[in-house]
Amino acid sequence: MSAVEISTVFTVFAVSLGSLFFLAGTLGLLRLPDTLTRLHALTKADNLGLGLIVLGLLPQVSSPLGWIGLIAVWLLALLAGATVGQLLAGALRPSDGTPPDRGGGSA
Amino acid sequence: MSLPAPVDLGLAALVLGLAGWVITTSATYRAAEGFVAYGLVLALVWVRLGSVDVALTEAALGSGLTGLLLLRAAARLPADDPAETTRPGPGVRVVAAVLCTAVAGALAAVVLLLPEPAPSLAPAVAANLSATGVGNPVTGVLLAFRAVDTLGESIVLVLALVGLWSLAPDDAWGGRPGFLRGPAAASPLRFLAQVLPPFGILVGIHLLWIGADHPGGKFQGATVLAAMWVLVLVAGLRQPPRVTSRPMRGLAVFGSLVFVGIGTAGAWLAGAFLAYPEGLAKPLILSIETALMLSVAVILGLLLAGPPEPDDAAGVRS
Amino acid sequence: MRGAGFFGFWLLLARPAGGESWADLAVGLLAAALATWTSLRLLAPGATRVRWGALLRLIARFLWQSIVAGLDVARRVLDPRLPIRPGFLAYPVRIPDGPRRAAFGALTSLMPGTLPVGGDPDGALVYHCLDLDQPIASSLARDEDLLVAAQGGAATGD
Amino acid sequence: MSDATLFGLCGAALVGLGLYGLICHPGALRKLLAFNLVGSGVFLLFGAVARRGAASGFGGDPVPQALVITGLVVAFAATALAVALVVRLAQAAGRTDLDPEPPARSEATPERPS
Repeated sequence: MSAVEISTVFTVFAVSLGSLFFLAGTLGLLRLPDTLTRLHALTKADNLGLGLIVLGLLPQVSSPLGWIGLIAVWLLALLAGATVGQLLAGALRPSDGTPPDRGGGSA
Repeated sequence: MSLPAPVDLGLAALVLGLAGWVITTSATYRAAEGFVAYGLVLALVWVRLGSVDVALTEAALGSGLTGLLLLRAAARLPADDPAETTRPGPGVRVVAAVLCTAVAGALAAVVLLLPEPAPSLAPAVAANLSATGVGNPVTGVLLAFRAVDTLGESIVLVLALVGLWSLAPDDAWGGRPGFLRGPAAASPLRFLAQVLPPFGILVGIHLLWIGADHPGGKFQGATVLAAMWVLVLVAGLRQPPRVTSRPMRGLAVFGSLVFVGIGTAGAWLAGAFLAYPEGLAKPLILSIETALMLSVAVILGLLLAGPPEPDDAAGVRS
Repeated sequence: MRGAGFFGFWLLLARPAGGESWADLAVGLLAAALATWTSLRLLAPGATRVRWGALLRLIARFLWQSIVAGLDVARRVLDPRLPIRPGFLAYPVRIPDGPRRAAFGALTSLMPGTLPVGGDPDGALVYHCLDLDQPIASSLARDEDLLVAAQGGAATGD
Repeated sequence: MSDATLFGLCGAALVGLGLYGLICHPGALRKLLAFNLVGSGVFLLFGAVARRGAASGFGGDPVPQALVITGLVVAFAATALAVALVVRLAQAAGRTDLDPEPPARSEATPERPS
């Protein structure tokens, strides 16, 4: 296999894997019992999913500026995701600090 | 006749569905939330229609800033407002529905009966664009061929601000705008407001700078700048300026003044109001764009910040 | 230092193709200068020296933990029994309130199973956890140690 | 049917929907939301016309596009002014419907001197 083919296979693999994590995050949105736990699924799975997609796209970009650009997109998305996740979580926090006691399947 | 692409059909369905949600949902706050999502989908529609300039404006201004304005207003309305619960009777609603369907039907007929081939000013723009030295046809139209519209618009923004401020009660005059003041912001929001604005400034200036030749321009750039300012205000890192602040007022009218000044100079040097002397068109357009971006950003931010309130308002009202 | 970073970000946006005029460069420098000025006014630089070794270790841990976090969530969600035990945990954070604690919050919101929901009156950070059976506090303590070390100071100093 | 026609029809439907909301919602802020829908429907009609006018290598006729950008900015300014009016109305009267009959409750609401 030539270098081009290897990089293409790598891209397809990493991007598909990344999409799988987005899918897992969405599934978490549907299956998890309350908004706080759903936020976990979204922030974590999307971070890894987007990271993998960016990683997969790196070999397709030839210039170093392009690499840094892709990574900057990931970092800015992380900052946004982390901030919004915390803000939503803070807004949803029960006032007495007790855990929302429902749907906790035993591990 | 070809069928529209599935993605277009999906977008149209989504736009209509979200619009229906904005109209039918019971709580005003949720309707405003729906409006934000609606604006974002509409921006995608504009991309499909080949107008990236409009799409950027719609996403930033139509969805982002308008949505923020309506959400904050919805949150400030009294909770026991009778307007939230009363609805007109079924008779009124049926008549309204029939009437509105008729209007929509008439418009749809107009769309289907538009003349063929479509009249277009695109060839005229293409033929004359090189004279302006600008590569983006929309920027060319906004600042050269239809510059009077844009000048009028920049003045409308100033007038809207004057109108907004004139709504303040007498005891509030001289105070600071109050819409964006609130309880102490959460720590993650403060952090975002400390980290993000420099990047927003770069993006805003970039949008202005490339706007001459690519999609982008002063309105889009100004919206990004205004959004950054509003983020800093909402996070409580800075206070909005008093409405009597002279530097701020000067900045708000600066763009219109530069525009009028260059336009008047054109009447003298190039023979017509708002005409640009040969060869100088592009630098002049860029100067106007830069000055307008500053003023529009300030005005958008101040429009969002609302009318002034008395200095003790935040403490007394609770 | 920050100025160079912002000018770099400008170059990312502008994507120089080789045919730039001086005007392009001048606008970029001006924009970077404005951005730097704003940044310095909004976020005053503390008296910290970045320790590159510790920063690299922090980045490595962050990347690794991101993978762990994503896999962890995916595993739990795909498991038909949905093995979670959500709950709250107060973590007595040593970093003083301010941008650095916010950075710590942002960092840990991406770590496996933790999501900060705010502070409590004793100055601790309250976390919502996906699974209270995990060793959460010790993991947070490691994150905190690394962040403090990367910023070149003791946990209490500023 | 081209994409221009599809989104043109979509714009016509939006005008109808927004008009219905404008008539049927008593709350001033809801009327404002509905009015923004009417506005975006009209802009979409412009967009359809612009798309049909694609020529000379442009994706659309730039003149209607520029008009829409101008329109969006003016619409925002008008909305901001209207929102301030609504908030002021709520402060003064404690309600935001535009019913001309004076409500019984408003006697109890303290009126701010202005």
